[in-house]
Amino acid sequence: MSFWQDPIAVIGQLILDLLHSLNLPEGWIVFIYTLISVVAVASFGLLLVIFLIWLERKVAARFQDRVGPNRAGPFGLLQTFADMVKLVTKEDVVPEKADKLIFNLAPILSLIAVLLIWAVVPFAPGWIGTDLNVGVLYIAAVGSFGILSVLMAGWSSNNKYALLGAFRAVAQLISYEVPMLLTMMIPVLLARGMGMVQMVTVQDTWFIFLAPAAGIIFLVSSIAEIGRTPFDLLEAESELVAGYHTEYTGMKFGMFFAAEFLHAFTVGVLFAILFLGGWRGPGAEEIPILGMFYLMIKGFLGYFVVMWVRSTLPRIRIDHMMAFNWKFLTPVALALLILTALLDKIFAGTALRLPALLGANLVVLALGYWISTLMSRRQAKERTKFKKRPVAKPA
Amino acid sequence: MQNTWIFVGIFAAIAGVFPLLPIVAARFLAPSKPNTIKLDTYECGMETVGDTWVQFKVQYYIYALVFLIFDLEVAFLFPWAVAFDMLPLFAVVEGIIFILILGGGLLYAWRKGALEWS
Amino acid sequence: MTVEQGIFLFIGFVILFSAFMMVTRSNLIHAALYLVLVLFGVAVLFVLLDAGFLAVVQIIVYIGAIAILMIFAVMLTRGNVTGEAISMNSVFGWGLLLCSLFGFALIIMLGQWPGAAALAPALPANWNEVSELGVALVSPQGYVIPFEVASVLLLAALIGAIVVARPPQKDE
Amino acid sequence: MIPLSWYLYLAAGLFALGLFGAVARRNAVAILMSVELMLNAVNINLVAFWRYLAPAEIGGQVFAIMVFAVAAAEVAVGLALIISIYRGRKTVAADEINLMKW
Repeated sequence: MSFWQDPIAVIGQLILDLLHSLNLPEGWIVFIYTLISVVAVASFGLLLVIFLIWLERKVAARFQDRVGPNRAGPFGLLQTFADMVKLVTKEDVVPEKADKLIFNLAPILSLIAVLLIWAVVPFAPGWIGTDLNVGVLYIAAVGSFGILSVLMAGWSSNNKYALLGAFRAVAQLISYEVPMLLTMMIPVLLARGMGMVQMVTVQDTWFIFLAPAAGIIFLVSSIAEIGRTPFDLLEAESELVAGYHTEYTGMKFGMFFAAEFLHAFTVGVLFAILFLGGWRGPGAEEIPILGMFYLMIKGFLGYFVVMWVRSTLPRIRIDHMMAFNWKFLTPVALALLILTALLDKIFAGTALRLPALLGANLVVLALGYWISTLMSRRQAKERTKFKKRPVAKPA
Repeated sequence: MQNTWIFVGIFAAIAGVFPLLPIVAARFLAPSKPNTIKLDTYECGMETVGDTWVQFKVQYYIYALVFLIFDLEVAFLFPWAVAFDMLPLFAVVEGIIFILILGGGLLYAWRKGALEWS
Repeated sequence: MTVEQGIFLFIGFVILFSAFMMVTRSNLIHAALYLVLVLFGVAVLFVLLDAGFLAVVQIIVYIGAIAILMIFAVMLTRGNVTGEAISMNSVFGWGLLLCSLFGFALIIMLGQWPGAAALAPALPANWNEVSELGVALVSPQGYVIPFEVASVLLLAALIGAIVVARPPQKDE
Repeated sequence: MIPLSWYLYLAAGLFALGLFGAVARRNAVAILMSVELMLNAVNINLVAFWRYLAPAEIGGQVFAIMVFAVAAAEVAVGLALIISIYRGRKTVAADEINLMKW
């Protein structure tokens, strides 16, 4: 195996040989080796953020017919570094009435919650932090720390806007977690396993073909989970100042910011793993670095969709958002789960599995679309019913 | 199996250290000139009136409640989904009955109007 | 002392300390956050006990949902959140006596039980707890009745809690 | 290797602390939190017994999951009751809710 085909395996072997030559006890070797790989994965995630912020600004600029950052470095690539330097040298204000410990812990926790997801992301064959047998649920579990960090930030600020923003944010996050968890279960059901490696290796046909409706619902509820437009009610400036991180300044605000960007890309990567076959692609088994390339391409595809939606749609109202989740996404996700389970059991191992599942998904999608148009038409009708309002009298 | 979790433990520790570094760096690099007005609660220049605990609706609790129940459902159903190949058809149907019973709960909440953001 | 024992002792200390703080803090939000620490510690114990699935479910259900629910409830009953003047009731001395007696009795009884020194046997080869659990939950030889009853229990809890928690509606 | 007794001692301590909280706290929400502590102590015991005494049977883990379900139901209804009482009586102190005391 040459270096250019599988650099991680070559370097890993090199480090292991080096450690063995030092005659350390076995436990220490495992510990140091794990530590090095952890640092590698975590710093990959953090370095990615710097690139992502630049990318998002560039793409958003193109959507709005602007150029975006273009002064610092070639194509403005160094812009994010400049921003980082600025954030580090900004004064860090901790409000007097804040609960200091919780106030300082919250931004760290929010970044931990996102970073921890990368521990189970399979980058390429053999390139994975750790292949937990509960991988998919682990991702959901880590996400609940993110929710907790929002609540901690909002409460400890001791500010009305922050607290109100935090509560709205948590209501939104937990609501949209329901369809997300339900649609995460569908790939698990199709793969017969929760391990992330297994998830990728069984996808001879990408799950997006077996469960397109589930994929769409997953993406939509994930966009709500990261709080991007059109679901950015957590920081609706016109209503809540800046939501739960109103009181945060400098690098602590930067943590929330970085966590959001990394989360957005992580969602793209998770979508790629669960529905687009992860690192699968021509030649990826033999040359792992190609697999990494494919995964990143697919992840950026998902991320691009997130950015596209962000720059296209306006923010929706909070009651509409909740109704959309509980009265549309969740029932549809439940129906999909039931249909997938039944059809997959009946047609397991036969050639009809793909057409049956695909057909069922498309029917559910069509039905869902039809029902949603009916609902919106009914709402429009109710809106047009004229209600007599008191007319303002001149004083 | 524990060995697969060691990585997660170390990862959590490192993931805690990484965001700490820039915050600590900021402590040394950033200026610090606190004054009373700066440290006061941010409220568009106005002084805060009353308690911070304002305007809480039971609705928040209701959403969390429905979420809790569906969380439990997911916890019960994930093993069922993983063991899918080993289950006969009637066992799959049992799982579906489980989903339907809780779907009834969602329907009840819906009909009762408990899902409205009022 | 092995690494495993070290982790256990550390986590055990964290659990008991946070539990003590949770029981004694008068600020309920602090109490809830200490509760989160306890729950997290218990999840780590589950990992030490080779029950990774339970550990993950513990975090999803307890920290992700129940702790959030607790904090919401604290906020909704905002009567005395920040500084309850008295966090204990008038007979807490009796409670302390009772509970310390109870705890000591448990510990003494445990000390006399010979089976307590057991070490963990090896797990069966090719052990996959999640699929074992899945089979056990829905097979008639296993726990299918509790499984379905659990769903009815959750349904009842959902309906009951909605009815109780909502304020009386005008149109009913 | 950790002997079984360590887990049992820890669970006993946690249970006693939870019991103390449930008996002595004034705030009803805090009482429910203490009940959670006790349920968690029970769960530690269930899983520890499964791991040390009967690892071939999954029963212990199934029981633990059932405890999760019961805990969730208890918290959901309990907190709903507390919220409802608070709405009517503007207090959540357990010793002031004495409607049925004689």
